[in-house]
Amino acid sequence: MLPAGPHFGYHPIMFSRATLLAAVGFAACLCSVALGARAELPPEQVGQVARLPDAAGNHWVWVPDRVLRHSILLDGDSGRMLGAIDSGVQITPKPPIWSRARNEIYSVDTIYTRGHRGTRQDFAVIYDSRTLDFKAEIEVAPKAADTSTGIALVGLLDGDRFLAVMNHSPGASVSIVDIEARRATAEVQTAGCAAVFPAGPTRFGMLCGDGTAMTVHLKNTGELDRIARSQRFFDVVKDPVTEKGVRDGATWWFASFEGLLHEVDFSTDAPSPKPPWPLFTDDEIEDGWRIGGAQHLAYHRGTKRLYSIVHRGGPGSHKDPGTEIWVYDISSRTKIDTFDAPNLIAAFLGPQAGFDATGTMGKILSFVLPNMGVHSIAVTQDDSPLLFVRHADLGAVGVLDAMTGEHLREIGDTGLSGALLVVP
Amino acid sequence: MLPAGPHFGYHPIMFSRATLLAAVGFAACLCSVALGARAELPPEQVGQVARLPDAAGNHWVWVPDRVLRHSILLDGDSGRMLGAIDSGVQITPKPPIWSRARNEIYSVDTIYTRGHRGTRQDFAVIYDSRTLDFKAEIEVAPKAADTSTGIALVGLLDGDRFLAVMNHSPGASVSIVDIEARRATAEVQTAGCAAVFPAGPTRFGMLCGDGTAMTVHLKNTGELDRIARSQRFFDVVKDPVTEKGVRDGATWWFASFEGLLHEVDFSTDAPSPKPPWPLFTDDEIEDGWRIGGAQHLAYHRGTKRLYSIVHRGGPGSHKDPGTEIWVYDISSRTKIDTFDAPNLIAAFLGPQAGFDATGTMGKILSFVLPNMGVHSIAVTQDDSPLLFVRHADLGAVGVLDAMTGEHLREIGDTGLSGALLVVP
Amino acid sequence: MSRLDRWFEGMTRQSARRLSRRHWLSRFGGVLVGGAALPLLPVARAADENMVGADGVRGREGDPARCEYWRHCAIDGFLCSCCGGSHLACPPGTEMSPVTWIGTCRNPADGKDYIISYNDCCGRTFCGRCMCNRNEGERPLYHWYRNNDLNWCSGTKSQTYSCSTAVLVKVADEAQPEK
Amino acid sequence: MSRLDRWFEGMTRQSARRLSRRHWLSRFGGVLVGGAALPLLPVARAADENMVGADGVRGREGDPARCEYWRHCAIDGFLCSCCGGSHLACPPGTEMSPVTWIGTCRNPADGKDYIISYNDCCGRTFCGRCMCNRNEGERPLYHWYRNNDLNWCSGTKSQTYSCSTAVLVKVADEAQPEK
Repeated sequence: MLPAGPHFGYHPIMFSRATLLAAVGFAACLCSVALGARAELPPEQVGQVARLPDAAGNHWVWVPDRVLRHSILLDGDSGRMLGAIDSGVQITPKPPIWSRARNEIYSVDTIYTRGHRGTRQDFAVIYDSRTLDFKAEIEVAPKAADTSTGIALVGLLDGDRFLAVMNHSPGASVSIVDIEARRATAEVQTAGCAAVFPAGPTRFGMLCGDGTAMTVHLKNTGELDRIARSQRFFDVVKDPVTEKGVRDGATWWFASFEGLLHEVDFSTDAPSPKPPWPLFTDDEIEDGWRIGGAQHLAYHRGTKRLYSIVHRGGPGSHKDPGTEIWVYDISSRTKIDTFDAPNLIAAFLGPQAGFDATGTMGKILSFVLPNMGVHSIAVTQDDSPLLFVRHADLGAVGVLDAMTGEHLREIGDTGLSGALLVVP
Repeated sequence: MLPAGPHFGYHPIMFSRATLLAAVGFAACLCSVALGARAELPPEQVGQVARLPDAAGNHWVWVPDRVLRHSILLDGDSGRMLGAIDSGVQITPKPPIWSRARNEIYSVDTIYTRGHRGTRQDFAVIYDSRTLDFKAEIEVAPKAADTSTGIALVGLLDGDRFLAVMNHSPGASVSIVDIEARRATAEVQTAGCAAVFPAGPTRFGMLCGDGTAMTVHLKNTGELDRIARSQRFFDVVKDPVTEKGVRDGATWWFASFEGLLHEVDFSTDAPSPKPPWPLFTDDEIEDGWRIGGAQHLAYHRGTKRLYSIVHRGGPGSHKDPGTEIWVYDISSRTKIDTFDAPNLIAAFLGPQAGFDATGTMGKILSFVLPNMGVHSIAVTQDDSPLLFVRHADLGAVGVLDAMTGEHLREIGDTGLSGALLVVP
Repeated sequence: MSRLDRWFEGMTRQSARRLSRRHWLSRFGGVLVGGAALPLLPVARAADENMVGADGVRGREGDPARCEYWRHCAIDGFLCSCCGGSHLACPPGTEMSPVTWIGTCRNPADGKDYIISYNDCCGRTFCGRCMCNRNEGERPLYHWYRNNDLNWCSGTKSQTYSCSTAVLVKVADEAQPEK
Repeated sequence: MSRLDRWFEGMTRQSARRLSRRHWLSRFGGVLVGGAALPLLPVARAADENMVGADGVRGREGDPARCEYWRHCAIDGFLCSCCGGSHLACPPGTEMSPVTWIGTCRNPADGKDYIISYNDCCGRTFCGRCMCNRNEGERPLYHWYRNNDLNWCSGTKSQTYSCSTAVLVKVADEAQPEK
């Protein structure tokens, strides 16, 4: 691969607006000179390949796509696509995981030796995070779980050494991969429990079908140390918690179908659940407000803000998208704000129908067409955080100011289908 | 695989309307009895898999999809999908080829050993045409040509023994595969020529960049016998012929950008082109009528009818879809009919937007939304032929009476993107 | 507002309601399943003409090729009835998964609750037609046999997912326990 | 007819015209390239504000992330400018094909005709953004170097197609010979 050339303006390294403006200015003056001189445009170099900055941006987000079978990386500030990581053959790509410590990206892929035929093989694939070039692959047990959301199936434990991969074949287990040693170190039997919730360098949590949580403790070698169960803290039949949790250190929060927020501390030997508190008042429940969506919760550590997609519906509507995002202060356990989800239809139709989604036609459509709401949200962790929103069936991503809820922009033409949004 | 059970109505073997009606009647009476007796519905058998009839139907058509990476098989009479053949990783799937003699289906696939990564391998894959099960694979040179149409890249020669596969790497050649012996027998160098036009058991034609045509003659072993060139008969720069030809025996017809129909006889040693005749009158040319689309020609052997998608446009519009299909009698070289292409927007939007495309909303949309036309057509070869039409970007297929042009039905929900329509 | 406005808005409103119930890949699926193709089929006509369809149920709730089919109360996937199979049989060339998730759905014809097994058909890529997602009594990942997010192509030669069936197992001892 | 009708119809008419010029995969591409994202970019703003963009060309014809960019007169594919690259550089993790097809396009700023080389970027699957197809002087398969249907990922490690660039080779000796 050739290094990126000196070309201005479109070079991913130079995606800051300032630089782009400079670039345009530069181009402009260059040309006026050129025109003045009536000189020909000079021949250009073939073979340039763009690079990413050495450090991941604060406002970047991965957008996995089930049909295109890749995850694209977007810059929430410029609205530009920065690159993509391909996935294998599965219902939903497992989102790429970024290791700042190693400048690597990890993607767990399922492939078949003949494309859609042949022998199944699963790999933890390692890419260079600055060039997005393939670096290495680690074969794992060919039974990585595959779901229509791709949520909580793979977790990189703190320290960026151990990768935990949920298996379903249909028995449940978790494969442990040592990224340093480039090998799988263990397969932990986790009958009755599911999902991976990282909680330290050698531990992760799971949720279980009997209404308990479980902590899997690893040795420093990546082998299983021990497993510890919590007491039963939710009713799987009457009011289950979703596996779409949010994290702060060793603490995870899970919301129940009926709107109770459960806090689970995984810092101790066994998970210790705290008493849940309601996300809805009796009146709000009366009005039919419920949680719902795919990735329906997001959490900003710096401000301890919880974002929750809500809609009005009944039992069985727990996967419906919501047109409102309610904001809670976790410390005071109070609702502090209500954000409106943007209407993404114009941003979705614009690029297809050939009109500028931010122009008149876009405004008309957003007014005429009802807001379909969003299935998923994700928030950046910096001091001026962005809230990304997505409807699983619309190829567009909304960008909000996570502090004010202001609609900053919609990014169109972002693919075909998918529920996840992942901040690197 | 378990054999298909006795279940009525949905069994692909029983896709005739009569049988379906019978089935419904049967179901209905069964139930009234059941209801009368208030009996429970009986447990049902798990593991059934449908089969196709032993012989391919006269009104079936393959619809390849670039994004879903497969070709679906539709029944033009019932509008039902009968099954699918997956493809590999490429821009456009090469359409499956049906061998009635062998009850086999052949698909030339490009795969990578790691999904989107790894080593490229190309295969001629063999499926059983009654079960659609994988039967065998024949490895071919890993350089099969890949285009955005998939037209004329693979040809099964008469007798169903030799498969010719166009290569582009970027040098041009053709791989010959012996289906009987299950092996590749030759790679023919065809510098300057492209596409595969079967013209006999051991011969196929090609079109060349110098305005000539070429015949490749094979030995009975599948090795190259000789190559023979025609004289120059078209101007590649001024008025090239498209490679989207139609066939009757050893004769192929090709239309030029400016609307001349060239007939080439491949039955002799070297191709012998006949003097071309115009598809448009001077007035029609004056009005801007041109050929255009992807698979813009179709031919019905029994009636010697040529179908041609036309539109009004200028130079560079040779890939634009057309809203009219002009019908010609090849023997008398006269235009005998004009068909209107159906407006496929309602059939495309209906399944997505949740309304019945044949109902009021569909009629309204078809009225309100302009007809985007069609890129591709294909005609069945029986005595009551159907004409299938498709717009490359609309997931819907139109079905017309090929004799009258009557719009019989639109089949919706047929995928995402693709230009080909192939009658088995 | 002109009639066209109302038509258009009505269409989109309806569409939005439908869409909001749709799930992954429904971009090229459709809740009123089968779209333009089905009305040509006797079974669909049965629905339109309010005739009695499969299981003795009237209208769309009796049509295995529609999302509203009573057995689909907890399904998530492409309906095999639109893919070359049926609600009981996989399309040619695929293999039915022996393990699966279940739902408890009420048959409006006899008022009884039945256990429905949504066995996936595996070994081909996405059928891509008649996407349908309903979640009555559906449960999160850890409650495996009630979860419809999972790719249930397990115990099959290949785990690629093509479409889903709706096989009747038996009468349920109780109504859908999960709300 | 109400204003909304006219807007709506205008939109769809326009859309149809656009669509009719679109090619494979444009279902999720778009002729006014980049859609909602671009207007936020200085270059796109340049276009909107009719400022001078790349190559000293005003408006959309000067914007390498739009299908109307003057160099795109014979392109067919996803614009790398919308995929993490530019009209001169491939996106990260891909490889530029050394062989390709060419077009002869006129630069409206200097009125000169230039040979444009549409090198494909290879090794990743479809970018899926900013689909653009124009066929000025495009020729059938047998006229290789003028054909934009071909997957030109040749001589690269992998032949999977991701997006296309538009590199200026040199001034053309003559105007587009192919009409």
